[in-house]
Amino acid sequence: MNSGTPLLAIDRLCKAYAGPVLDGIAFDLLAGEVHALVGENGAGKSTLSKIVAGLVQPDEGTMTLRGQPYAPHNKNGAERQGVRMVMQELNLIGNLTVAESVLLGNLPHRWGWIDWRELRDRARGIFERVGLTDIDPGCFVKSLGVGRQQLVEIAAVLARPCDVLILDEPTAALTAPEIERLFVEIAKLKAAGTAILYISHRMEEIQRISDRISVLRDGRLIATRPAAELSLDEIVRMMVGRELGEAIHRESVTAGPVALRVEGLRRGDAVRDVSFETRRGEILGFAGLMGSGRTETMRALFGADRADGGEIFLCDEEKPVRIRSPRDAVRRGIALLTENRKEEGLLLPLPIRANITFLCLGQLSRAGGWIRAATELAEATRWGNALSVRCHSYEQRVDELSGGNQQKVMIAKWLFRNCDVLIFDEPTRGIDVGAKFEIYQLLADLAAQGKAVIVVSSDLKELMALCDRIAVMSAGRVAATFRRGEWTQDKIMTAALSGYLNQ
Amino acid sequence: QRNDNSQSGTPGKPRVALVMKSLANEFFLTMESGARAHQKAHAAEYELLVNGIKDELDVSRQIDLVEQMIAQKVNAIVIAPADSKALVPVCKKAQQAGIVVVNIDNKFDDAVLGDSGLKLPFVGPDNRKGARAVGDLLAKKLKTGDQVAIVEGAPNAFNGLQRKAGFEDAMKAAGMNIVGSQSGYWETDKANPVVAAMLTEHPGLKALLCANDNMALGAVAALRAAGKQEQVLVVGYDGIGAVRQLLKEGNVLATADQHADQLAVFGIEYALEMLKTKSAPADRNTPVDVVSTP
Amino acid sequence: MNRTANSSARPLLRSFPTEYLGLTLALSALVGVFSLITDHFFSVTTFRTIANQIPSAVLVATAMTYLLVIAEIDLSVGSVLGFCSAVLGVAMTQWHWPLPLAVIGTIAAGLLCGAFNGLVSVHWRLPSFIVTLGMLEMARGAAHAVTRSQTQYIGSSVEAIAGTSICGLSLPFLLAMVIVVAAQLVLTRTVFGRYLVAIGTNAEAVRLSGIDPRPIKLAVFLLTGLLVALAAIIDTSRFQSANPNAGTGFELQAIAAAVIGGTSLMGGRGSVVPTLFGVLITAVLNTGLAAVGARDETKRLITGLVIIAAVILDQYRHRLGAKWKNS
Amino acid sequence: MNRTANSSARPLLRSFPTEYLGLTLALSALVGVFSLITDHFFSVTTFRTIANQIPSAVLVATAMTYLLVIAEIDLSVGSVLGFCSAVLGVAMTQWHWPLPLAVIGTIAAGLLCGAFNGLVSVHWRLPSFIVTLGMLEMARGAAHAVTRSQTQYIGSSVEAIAGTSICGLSLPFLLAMVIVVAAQLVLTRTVFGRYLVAIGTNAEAVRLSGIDPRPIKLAVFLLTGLLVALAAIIDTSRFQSANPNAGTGFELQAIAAAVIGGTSLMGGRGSVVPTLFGVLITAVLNTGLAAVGARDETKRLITGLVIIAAVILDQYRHRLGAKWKNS
Ligand SMILES: Nc1ncnc2c1ncn2[C@@H]1O[C@H](COP(=O)(O)OP(=O)(O)OP(=O)(O)O)[C@@H](O)[C@H]1O
Ligand SMILES: Nc1ncnc2c1ncn2[C@@H]1O[C@H](COP(=O)(O)OP(=O)(O)OP(=O)(O)O)[C@@H](O)[C@H]1O
Ligand SMILES: [Mg+2]
Ligand SMILES: [Mg+2]
Repeated sequence: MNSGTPLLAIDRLCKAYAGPVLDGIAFDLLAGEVHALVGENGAGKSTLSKIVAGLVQPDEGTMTLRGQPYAPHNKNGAERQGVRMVMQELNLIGNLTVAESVLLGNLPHRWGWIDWRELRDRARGIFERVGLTDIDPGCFVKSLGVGRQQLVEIAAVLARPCDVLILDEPTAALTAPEIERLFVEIAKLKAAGTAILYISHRMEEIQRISDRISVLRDGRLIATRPAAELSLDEIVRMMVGRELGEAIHRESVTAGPVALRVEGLRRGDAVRDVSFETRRGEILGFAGLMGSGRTETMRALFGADRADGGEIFLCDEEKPVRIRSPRDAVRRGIALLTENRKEEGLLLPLPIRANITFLCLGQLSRAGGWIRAATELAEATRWGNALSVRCHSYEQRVDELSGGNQQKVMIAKWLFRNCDVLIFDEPTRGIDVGAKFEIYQLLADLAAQGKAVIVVSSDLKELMALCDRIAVMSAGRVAATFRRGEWTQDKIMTAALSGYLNQ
Repeated sequence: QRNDNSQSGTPGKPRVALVMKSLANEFFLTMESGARAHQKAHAAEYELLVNGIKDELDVSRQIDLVEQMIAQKVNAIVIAPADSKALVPVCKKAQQAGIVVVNIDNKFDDAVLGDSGLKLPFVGPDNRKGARAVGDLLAKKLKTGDQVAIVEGAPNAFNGLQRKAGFEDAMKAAGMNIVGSQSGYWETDKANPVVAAMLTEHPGLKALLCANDNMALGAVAALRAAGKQEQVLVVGYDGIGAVRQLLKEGNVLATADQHADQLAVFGIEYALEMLKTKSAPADRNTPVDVVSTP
Repeated sequence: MNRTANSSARPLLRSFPTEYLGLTLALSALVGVFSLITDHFFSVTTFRTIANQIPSAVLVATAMTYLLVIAEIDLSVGSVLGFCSAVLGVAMTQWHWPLPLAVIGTIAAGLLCGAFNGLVSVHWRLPSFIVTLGMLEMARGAAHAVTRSQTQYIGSSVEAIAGTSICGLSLPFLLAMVIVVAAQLVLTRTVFGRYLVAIGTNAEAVRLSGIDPRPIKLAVFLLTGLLVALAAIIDTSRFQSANPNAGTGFELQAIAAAVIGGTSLMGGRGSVVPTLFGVLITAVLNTGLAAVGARDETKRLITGLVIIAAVILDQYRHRLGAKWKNS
Repeated sequence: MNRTANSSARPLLRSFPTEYLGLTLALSALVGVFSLITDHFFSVTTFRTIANQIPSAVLVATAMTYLLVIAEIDLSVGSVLGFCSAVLGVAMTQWHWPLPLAVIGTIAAGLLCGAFNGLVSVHWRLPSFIVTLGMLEMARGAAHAVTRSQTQYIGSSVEAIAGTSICGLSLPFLLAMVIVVAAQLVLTRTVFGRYLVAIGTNAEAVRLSGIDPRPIKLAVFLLTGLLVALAAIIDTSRFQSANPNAGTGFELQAIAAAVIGGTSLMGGRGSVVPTLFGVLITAVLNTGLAAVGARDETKRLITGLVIIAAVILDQYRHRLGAKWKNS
């Protein structure tokens, strides 16, 4: 399988922004292999792939594609030579229909007039390849959830032939069935001789599909090895440069009083009738398929969207609380870490400092609202360091951070606010293994402090490792709730599908 | 039955449309009030429809207004054109539609009238003469060779150009030295910085001739700020209420009163006369009086 | 699960009810009110007059809609109209060019201004708001410089353009209607149109799809120059004279018309036919208020209120539309 | 990994070099050019004159900067200024109110307009561009209604405000400077200022953080009303008369000043001291061109070019600033 000359060879590639990001990277991609690229957040994976895809120009170094020098000036240049990439961040166009957005680069047309039937058929064909049979090509992109948007974007890239395919964390917002479909697709491409550069923080995926693994650390290539030779521990050790405490340390579960009880929450089609409760000191997980309504439930509960009906009780109180806006929710001690950090979470052009301290500025200011600059920086540094945000300085703009580090900034911001009920929607989306465990530990500690923690995640393994209970959502309802010990992966998947079967 | 009851000469009261320029200007507002008062006094004789444009720059809107008046089938249009050329074609259209048109305030360009074969009676002041008279009065207070400057109206405004020409006539005749002439766009706050700059640039300036009174107010403010009220004389034009105070206080030397309240009335009377007798009365220059420090 | 199962095809017709109903109602309401208040408003002549007055406003508002869709703006349309008008006037009266040549010259002047706006804002990545604000001053200065601030009376030699009429509707009106329909079709049904919406929604994503937004933006600025030049020609022909102050304040009118028609100032959302309604609403309002002979301050108050009321209505229409779709 | 940990403190002073250098250079260049061309430009009188002319523009531009920072805009500032001026004039001359009462009335009028703009655009989530466009018409109509379109001559009874001077600098100038510095400090160093920047950057993220952006936006509109009213009082006092047409075109000047000073029209970026530079540049340009006695069209051409040149320069300054940081 791994024979012949490399399809793509990279030599002594360097790139620096404020500081060096890539430092003398040299590796190669073979035709028909899946080459995994792993590394901590901010190690330089995305930067490297962007260079290959022509989106970023390297400072030094050369690339050769099929034996020819290769130096694409832009994405088009790369694509013309058969190099395509699925980006880590979503880049869809909300006001277009899904079909238009997917085929934007080459809309079918006659003399400039769009051929609608052709467009719809082609889009259907593309979606069918990745198993997205239930997406209507005519609906607007902005009406889709993040997971679906990501699938649409993957589908758009897979649809066109290429020799080198880069997938930068394609599965971060996907649930198991979609991932399976994607892997089938990858296998097909591999058989056809495509070289695939696969980036992910989910180690089990890496081990399952990759032929070779390259490990990046602080912009340097630590090693490239056949996947079969490496154990998970070894990979992680190379990535992080130290041993990782594998198990999450949790105090023995002594679920406290009820912290939050939701009854009959409804909102449109996405949330039909959701009831659950969560106790202090407990971590409650929310599993479910994509579009099962987990995100919408949390948004309605948080007051981000107006609920159509339902009641919310706090701390055993008799009377339901009225939560009509996020402001009400936060004042009552509920926090929501949104799944879409770019649009709904961060103040991208502002410094890390301002993002972390944003919710607690009152605490950091003198009378009259004058911010104590030194205290602010100290606090931001404290919380940033607690989550080991990787940056040059806390004055750096958040949009210069790697995806995982942006996520950490978001978490830091909410931890600083110190709410009683913490809802995390995909908290580890795009976070590296090392940091993931740090975050798990953090969530466990929060629970131990007597907070109620809700985790929505598409990564079932993660939920099973972390939670005391798992509520499984299906078609806008809680289909089942399992305690630790009661659940198995099969049981959860059955519950997740149940709502769609009898529809 | 609604549309067609007012051909000229039919029994109903004749409807006269007064189309003004710039209702944002005190001068024209006085004109309008005069007309409305006249209509009230002669309510049995005619109906009055007053319309105007935002400011004098909005010529196309005034043309639209005339077209709308034609569509409204008014019997007569009394117009103070915002532009002495651009409104000729549309007025011709009005006349062709059987509407009596009287030109007030700002005279249509003779060449253009000739070119389009249109004959309209004009009732209004001679701005150039008026400005000349104000200038002459100023010249008496100055010495030959003194530096003077003109604050013009909006460029392109016909009456502004006329007033400027009148000022120049007077100053040249008296042998003054015109060191500057810039536009103050008819407004106090636009004229003020222009005057202030001219004052510093020409420290020896002895007089400012402003093409309207609002700009004179701006000029006076600039003089006050520069502490040159004693040195520099100011004259204005229009005779608005505000400037009468300044005349009393001696901050403005003179202004011209064009009897705005009478202007439109004359025009309306002409129109009514024409409707009755089908004759075309001759042009008539209305008086312009110089008002000066009592 | 598919809440929005509408096909994207034929958005021109498909969306008629929700898209145009509110505007039609608003327009009818205005016409109704004025017909009741005044005697002579509701007549063929009135509507013909309006039809003959709006073409230039329609063309400029169409261009503005395109610009707003790509999240740009042009504050210089009024000044450029004045400049183009000045060029046409001077070419005919002073340089004694024949009409076709003068028209070509005028269009060239419009394209030039459009190219300047487009090139500067695209190349230096400057907000077009400020670039065209500069152009607003410059083009007006140029108009005055070319005409030496004097209105150019051209006479009947340009009358042919606006004077020709078919069934009582002037050539410019018919031209404007054709352009509106074409612009709407291009926006909704062609590749170019879809690129415009895409650029207005997320220019970075468009760039990442391998499409360079810059030439497309430039094209829209050029188109604006062209349409503004046409508007200038129409108005000059209608007035038989060229006034260097022509078009003052046009920019805000055009923006208001587009926004009343539901075009977003943030880009990515807008269409041309509703903009036409926006122009009609303003025109009917102006004509009606003139027919009533309202005092100037009343006119302004009402105009302001109608602008705000129209966009509030538009909001409710959107929410209503969303509800209908969901149920 | 945190290699450096710059303190964020004192952004007012820290950023001086890159932030203000370009603007200072541009300003000096303008002053230099005019000093060379004309005889009397470079004199204390000129600068004192400019200093006494700009306060109202500075106040309005400061308000506009705040609005642009939160990604809103106010096109009605000029009209509201005219309205406030009218209220002051009529209160003094017709209703014979004492000065303090009239001033309070004027401020109330300003706040009222600000409240209208703020409430309508915040409550119905309408773009402030269009709401304030409506207000532009309405406030001007109101100004004419109040004064019956007549300039109100007030005389020396209002002189006290603008006439008082300390070391040759008028009270309004000193007030304006205090307000600029205060506004800059509030923007950069207070919680309120931080919220403004955050709202301009990503209002949705702010809302989801549990901070309601609406009262904050409303506060900025009210502040704008207040500052515009102050500007009206200052100008009225300076001219000793109230003209209902006062402030025409102020909105674009204020926006231009803010943008020349590097404030973004997209929200989230802007500061007040550079806006002051923007106002100064425009004022020096106007005074200089008037001193030269340039023809009107030349003035417009140059003004347009300078606006565009200033923002292009600002672009380069940013890129340069970014480079310096990195090296
Ligand atoms: N435009 C930029 N300006 C400045 N620094 C940047 C820029 N883009 C990336 N960086 C820096 O480069 C480093 C590597 O980023 P990159 O996105 O390649 O990381 P990554 O390995 O993909 O991380 P993740 O797993 O979190 O996606 C980060 O420290 C980031 O701060
Ligand atoms: N078939 C579908 N077509 C279009 N949109 C859908 C579909 N299914 C779900 N959605 C969208 O998904 C959202 C509801 O899912 P929500 O985002 O709450 O799910 P989730 O379980 O959090 O999944 P995700 O992994 O996508 O975040 C709604 O906003 C809805 O618009
Ligand atoms: Mg990455
Ligand atoms: Mg979700």
